[in-house]
Amino acid sequence: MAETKTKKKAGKKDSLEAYGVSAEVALDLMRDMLLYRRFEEKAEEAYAIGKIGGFCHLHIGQEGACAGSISPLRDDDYVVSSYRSHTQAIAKGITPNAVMAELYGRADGAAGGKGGSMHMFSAERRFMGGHGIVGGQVPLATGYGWKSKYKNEDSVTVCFMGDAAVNQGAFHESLNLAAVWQLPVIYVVENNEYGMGTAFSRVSTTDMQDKSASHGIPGISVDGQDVLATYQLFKKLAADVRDGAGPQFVNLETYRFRGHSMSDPVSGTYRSTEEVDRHKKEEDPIALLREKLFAGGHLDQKGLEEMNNEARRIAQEAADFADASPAPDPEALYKNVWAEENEHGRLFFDGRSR
Amino acid sequence: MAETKTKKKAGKKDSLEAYGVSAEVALDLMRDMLLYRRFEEKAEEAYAIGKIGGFCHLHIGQEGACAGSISPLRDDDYVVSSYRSHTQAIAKGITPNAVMAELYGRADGAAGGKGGSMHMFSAERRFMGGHGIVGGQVPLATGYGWKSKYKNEDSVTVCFMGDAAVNQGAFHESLNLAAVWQLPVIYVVENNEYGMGTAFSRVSTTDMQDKSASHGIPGISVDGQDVLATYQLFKKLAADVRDGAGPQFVNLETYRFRGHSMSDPVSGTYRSTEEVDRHKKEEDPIALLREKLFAGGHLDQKGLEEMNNEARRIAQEAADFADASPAPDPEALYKNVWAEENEHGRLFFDGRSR
Amino acid sequence: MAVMTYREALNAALREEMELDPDVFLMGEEVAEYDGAYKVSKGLLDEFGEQRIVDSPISELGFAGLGVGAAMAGLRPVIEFMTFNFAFLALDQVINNAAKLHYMSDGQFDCPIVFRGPTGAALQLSAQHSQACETYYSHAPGCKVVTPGTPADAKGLLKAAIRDDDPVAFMEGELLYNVKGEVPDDDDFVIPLGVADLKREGSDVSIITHGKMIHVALQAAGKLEKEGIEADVLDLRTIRPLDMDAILATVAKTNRVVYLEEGWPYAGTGAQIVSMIQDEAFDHLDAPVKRVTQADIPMPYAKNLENLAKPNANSVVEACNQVMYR
Amino acid sequence: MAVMTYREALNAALREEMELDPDVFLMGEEVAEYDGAYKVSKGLLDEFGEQRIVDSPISELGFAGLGVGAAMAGLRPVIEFMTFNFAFLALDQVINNAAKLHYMSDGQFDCPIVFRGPTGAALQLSAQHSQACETYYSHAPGCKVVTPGTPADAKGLLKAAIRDDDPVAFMEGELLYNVKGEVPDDDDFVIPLGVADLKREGSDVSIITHGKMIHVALQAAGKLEKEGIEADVLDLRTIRPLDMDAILATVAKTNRVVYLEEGWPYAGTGAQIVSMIQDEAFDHLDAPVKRVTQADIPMPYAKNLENLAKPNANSVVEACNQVMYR
Ligand SMILES: Cc1ncc(C[n+]2csc(CCOP(=O)(O)OP(=O)(O)O)c2C)c(N)n1
Ligand SMILES: Cc1ncc(C[n+]2csc(CCOP(=O)(O)OP(=O)(O)O)c2C)c(N)n1
Ligand SMILES: [Mg+2]
Ligand SMILES: [Mg+2]
Repeated sequence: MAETKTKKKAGKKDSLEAYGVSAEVALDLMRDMLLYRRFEEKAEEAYAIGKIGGFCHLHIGQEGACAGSISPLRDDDYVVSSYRSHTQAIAKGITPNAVMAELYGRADGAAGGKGGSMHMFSAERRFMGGHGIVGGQVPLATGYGWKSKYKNEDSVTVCFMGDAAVNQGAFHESLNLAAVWQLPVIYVVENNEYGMGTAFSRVSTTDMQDKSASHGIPGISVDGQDVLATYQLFKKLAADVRDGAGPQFVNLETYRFRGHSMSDPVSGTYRSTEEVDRHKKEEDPIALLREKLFAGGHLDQKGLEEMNNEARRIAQEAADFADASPAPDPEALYKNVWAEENEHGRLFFDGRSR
Repeated sequence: MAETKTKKKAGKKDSLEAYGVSAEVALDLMRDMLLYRRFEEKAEEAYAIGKIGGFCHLHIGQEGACAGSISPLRDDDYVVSSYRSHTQAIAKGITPNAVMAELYGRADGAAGGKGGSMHMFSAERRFMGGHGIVGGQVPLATGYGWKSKYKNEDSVTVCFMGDAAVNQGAFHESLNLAAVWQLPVIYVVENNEYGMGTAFSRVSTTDMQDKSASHGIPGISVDGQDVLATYQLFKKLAADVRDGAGPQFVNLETYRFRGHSMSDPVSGTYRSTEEVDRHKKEEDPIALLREKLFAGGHLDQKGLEEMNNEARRIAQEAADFADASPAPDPEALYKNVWAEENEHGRLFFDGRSR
Repeated sequence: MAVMTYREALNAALREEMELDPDVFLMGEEVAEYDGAYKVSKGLLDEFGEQRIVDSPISELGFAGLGVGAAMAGLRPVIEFMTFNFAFLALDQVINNAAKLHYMSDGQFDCPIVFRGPTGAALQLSAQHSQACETYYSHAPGCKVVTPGTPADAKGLLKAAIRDDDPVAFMEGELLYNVKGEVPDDDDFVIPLGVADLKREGSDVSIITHGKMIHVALQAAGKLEKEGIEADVLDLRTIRPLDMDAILATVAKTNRVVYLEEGWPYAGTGAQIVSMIQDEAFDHLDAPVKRVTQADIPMPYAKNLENLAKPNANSVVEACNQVMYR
Repeated sequence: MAVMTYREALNAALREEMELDPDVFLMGEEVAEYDGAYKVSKGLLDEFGEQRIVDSPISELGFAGLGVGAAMAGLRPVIEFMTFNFAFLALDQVINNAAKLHYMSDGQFDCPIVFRGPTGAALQLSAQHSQACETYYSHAPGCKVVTPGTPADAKGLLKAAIRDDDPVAFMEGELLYNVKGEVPDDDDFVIPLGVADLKREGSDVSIITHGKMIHVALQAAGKLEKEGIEADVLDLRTIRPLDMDAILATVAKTNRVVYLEEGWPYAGTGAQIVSMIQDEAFDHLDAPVKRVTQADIPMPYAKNLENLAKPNANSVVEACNQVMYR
C-alpha cells in the first residue's frame, strides 16, 4: 500500500537546494521552531510556579514536525489536533499571547479561559482545536474535508494525532470514509514513538506506515526532525490534495524530549535516559537545521542569537500578557453553553434560570 | 499482507480428492446444508403466518459458508456471530428444535424466548450468540481467544460477521488487539456482497481481503459457495491456530438468496433480479456439491431425495416442537436480569421489588 | 389541513429545509438508494442528488463525528441513525464533541447538527434493538432533545431542530411512522423548541409524557373518562428545552400527577421532572407523583413478555387511580 | 486498623482478589509497566506477571469488549478505564453487551466484569476530562454501580465488586487517590454491595450523597454544626443496588433532605432518588427535597470558573437552610 518511504535521518546533511527550499523559507522555519521551543519552555516554567493548571503537554522536540507541516498551508486550510497542540495553534496563526493566556485560564485566552491547554481554538484562523479524547478529532477532520468538498472549495484539512490514536476505531472509520468519498484530508501521525509510557511497538505488530493499508490510502513516512524534508513533503501533499489527490496518511517521525505531561517523568520508567539524551543530541530539529544554515552560509551565530532573543522576547511577552489578562468574568460561567437559547422552555436544570 | 487468494469459482468441478475431503465428510456437509436450507424455509413460512416476530435474517444461499466453516471445529471451540445465525447455531450443536422454539419466542427456545432470532445462545455448546449490533461481537470473540490463551487451552474461536462490519471501529480495534497478543481467533467475514442495500464496493475502496492489512493479519479469500473448499481451508486454519499461528482473517465469499430480513425485497432496488437469479442458478452451494457427489458416484438422485426428506422432517419437527412449546412463564419477566441478586439494596427501580 | 403519516411529515420537513438551505444535507445508512431503512427519506435522493443525500458505511462513530466537523465548518448536517440503539457507538462524538465544543471554544464554533432516528421499542426486536435512549442525550448540557409524537409535531419540530444552532437529538418512534394525523398547510410550519402541548384537557389528574407514549396516555385518558375522571394529557414534545411553565400549570390545576415514559426508570426523564415538580410545586401536590415506565429489565423477545414489559394504558390508569387515592 | 490512602486500598483489594482467584486479571492503558496512570496498580506487574496485569493499546471499545467476552467465557476481568471520560467510546459494549447478555441468554452467560477508573472532575482538566458518568451506567438494568468515597469503602467494595457475578461500574475519584483513612485489618474485609453508610449522625436535616461528594457533605455538616444544626450524612456507596431502607430511615428521622452529587442535574442520581423519596416518604417530607449538583454546563478550565461550577460546602449549607426554611 505504502508508496514512498523517506528514510529517517536521510539527507540531514544536504543543502537547502536538495529540498527545494529557499533560504528565506528555511530561515522562517528556524524562527518558528525557536519560538515554539522558547514558548513551551515558558509554559513549563509557568506551570512549575502554578500559573498554569491541569494537564499540560509540551511539544519540545517536535518543533520540526510542527513547523514543517503547517507552514506550507494556506489561511483557509483547516488544522485540527490533539491536546498536544500549543505550538500548532501558533503555527496556524493564533497569537502566542492568546495561547499563553489560554494556558493561564484568562479572559484573553484563545478560548476565553474555558478550554485550557488541551483546547485551543480559533474559528478565524481555522484552527479547529485542541481535543482531549485520543482519536476524537479524526472524525471531525473528516467533516472539515467533507465541507470543503461539499462547498467546492480547495481548502485542505490537516489532522494531527499521536501514534497511539491509530489504535482507536475512530481512526479507521474515518480513513475509510475519507477514502470512499475522496476527501481532501491529510491524516498525520506525529509519531513520537510513545503513547504516554507505551512504546508503539508494544501496541502494534505493523509499522506505522502500514496503518492506512486497510483503507487504500497511501502511507508516507518522513523524518519530522528534519524540518526541511517535512516542509517539502507537506508542500507537495497540500498541493496534490488541493488538486484532488484524495486523502493521505503521513507517518511523521519525531520524538518528545519531555515527559508525556508535566506530571510524568521524562525517562527512567518506560524509556532510558540514554535514549532521550541521544535523541536530544542527534535529533534536535533546531540543531539539525542550524547546521544546514551555518554550512550553507545562510545564518551565522550572531544571526541565530538574534533570532533566539526575538523568540525569547515573544514568549516572555506572551507570559506577561497572560499574567496581565484578567480571570474570566464569573458571568462567563453560563455563557456559550448553547449557541441558541430558545425563547421557550428551560435549558438549564440547576435552578439557575428558573 | 494477504497470503492466499483462492479464486472464486475455482475448482468447482474438481473431485473430492482434490479437496482432501472424504466422501463421508462430503455427504455430511450435504446433509447439513440441506437441513439449513429446509430449516430456514420453514422459518420463512412460520414468519409469514405470524408465528415468528421481529426481525428474521435468513441464511439461505449461505449454507456452504456455514457448514464448511463450522464442521471442522471441536466442541470446545467458540463460535460467535451476528444476527444472521440460525444455521450457525445448529451447526455448532444447538438443536433445531431449540433454535426454532427461540424463533417462536417459546420457553424451550435456546434463550428461553428472551432472545429471539438475533440472539441464539448455548453456553454448553459454546455458541456465544447471536448479536444485534453490527460488529459488536468482534471484541467479544477477541475475549474468548484471550480466555483460551490465558487458560492455556487449545480451543479456537471463530468469529463471524457480515461484510459491512469491517467498517466498524470495533473490527479494527479487535484485530489489532488479537495481533498484538497473538490470540487464537479466526475472524471471518461472511461476504455476501451487501450490507442491507449497500454493495460492499460502495463503502470500501479496497478489497475485503485487504481489510486486515493494517494489523498485520493475513487475509485469505475462499469461495463460500464451494463448501469443500471452505471446509478444507477451515480445517487447516483451525489446526494452525490451535498450534499457535495467531489470528487469521478470512474473506468467505458468499451470496444471500433472500432479502436482508423478512421485510426487505430480495431484489429490484439495490440489486437486479437477474443478478440474484444468476447466483441462484450458478452458485447454489447445494447444487454445486450435488454435482460433485453425483459426478464422483458418491450419491444418486434417490439418496439425495432421502437426505432431503430427512432434512424436511427435522425442520418440520422443529416447527411442531416450537408450536407445542409454551410461551415463557410471565414470572420469567424479571428472571435473569442479574446473575446475582444482592442481599441488600434495591436492584429494580420500577417498584416491583419495593 | 392535510392528513399525512408521521413518516411523510418528516420527509416533508427534510425536503422543505433542504430546499431552503443548501447547507443542509442528510447522511446515514441506507438513506439514499434505499430511501431509508424506514423510508423517511423517500425520494430525496432523486431530488437533491448524492452529494446531499448520502449513504454511509456502517461507521456510527465516524459519520456522526464527520457530521460534527461539518457543522463546525458551517454546514447543517442531519445525521440519521438507523436507530438510536446503534448510536451508543457514536456517543463520544455527541457528548464529548457536539455538546461541548461551543462551550470549550467559548462560542467560536457552533454545532448546528441534528441526530435523528427511532428510539425505543418496536415489536419483538429484543434487548439490543429496543432501548429508549433519551437519558443518554438529555443528561448533557449542550445537547437538545426532541421527541415528537404526532405527524404535525414531527414536521414542525424537525424544521425547528434543523434551524437550531445547537446539536439536537431528534428521537422518533418506529411504531409512529405509519401513524396518520393532520398537519397544518402553512408554507412554513415550524414549532418552536421548548413548547409543550396539552393534547387533552381535564382537571382531575395530569398525565405528563413525551414521544410515542402520548398515544398510550390518551388511551388511558379515554378509559378514565368512562369512569368519570378527566385527565390533562401534557405532551412535553421537547425534553431539553423543557416547558416547565406548562408542567407547573397542569400540576396547579389537578394537584395529581403521573409521569409516563417508554424508557427505564432509573434516572429517566420522569425522575428529573418529578424532582422539579416536588421542588417547585410542593404545596400543590395532593399525592406523590407516580411514574409509569418500561419494566426495569432489558427488553425480552417473546410477545407475551414484551407486552408485560411495556407501559400500557392500564398501568397508567392504575397509577392515576393511585394518585387520586381511588 | 491500618491507615492508608484510597489508592493503596484499591491496590490492596486488587492484590488480594488476584491472589485468591487466578481468573482475575487487570487490563487497561498503562496499568502494567507504568504502574497505572494514577498508580493504582503499583507493583502488581512484578507480582502477577504480564499475563494478568496487561497494558492495552488505546482501544477502549475493543478492550472493554474483550473483557466482556473473557467474562462470558469464565474469567473475571477488571478493566481499567484511565478515566470514565474515555469510556463513552466503550459504552456500547457495556450497555448493549455486558448489561444485557445475562438476560438475552436467559441466564446462560454471566458477565462478572468490573470496569473501574476515576469519574468526575479533578483540577482544571476542562470539559472533556471532567465529567461525572454515573447516569450512563446506572440507567441500565444489568449493570451495577459502585462509588466509594473513603479508603475503607474503596477496599471493601472493590473486593465485593470483583466477586460479584454481574458487570460493575466501579467509579473512583482522581482527587480521592491521596486521601487517607483507616481500613480494617481483617484478613478478608468485604463490604457487601447495597449497604449505605451513615457517615455522620444528626437529626435536623439529611444530606444524602455518594462518591467523593461525601467529603463536601461532611464539610457542610461541620459548618452547620457551628450554627447548631445537626445533619445526618448518608453515603449511598452503591447506586445500584441502592439501599432504599437507609434512605427512608434518614428521611423519616429528619423530614428534610438535600441530595448532593458531583454530576449534572438532568436525570442524575439525585433525580431518581428524589423521585423515590417523594413517592415512598411523601408524608414524611416537611419541605421539598433540594438538590445540589455541578453547574449545568460543561466544566470550564479557568480556576475561578471551575470553582464556581463545582458543588461546594457553602452551596450544601444553603440548600440545607432552604429545606429547614431558615
Ligand atoms: C480515548 C482516550 N483514552 C485515553 C486517554 C488518556 N491519554 C491521554 S494522552 C494518551 C497517550 C496518547 O499518546 P499519543 O497518541 O502517542 O500522543 P502523544 O501524547 O505522544 O502526543 C492517553 C492514553 C485519552 N485522552 N483518550
Ligand atoms: C451498529 C449497527 N448499525 C446499524 C445496524 C442496522 N443493520 C443491521 S444489519 C445491517 C447490515 C449489515 O450487513 P452485513 O454486515 O453485510 O451483514 P449481512 O446482513 O449481509 O449478513 C445494518 C445496517 C446495526 N444492527 N448495528
Ligand atoms: Mg505519542
Ligand atoms: Mg452482507
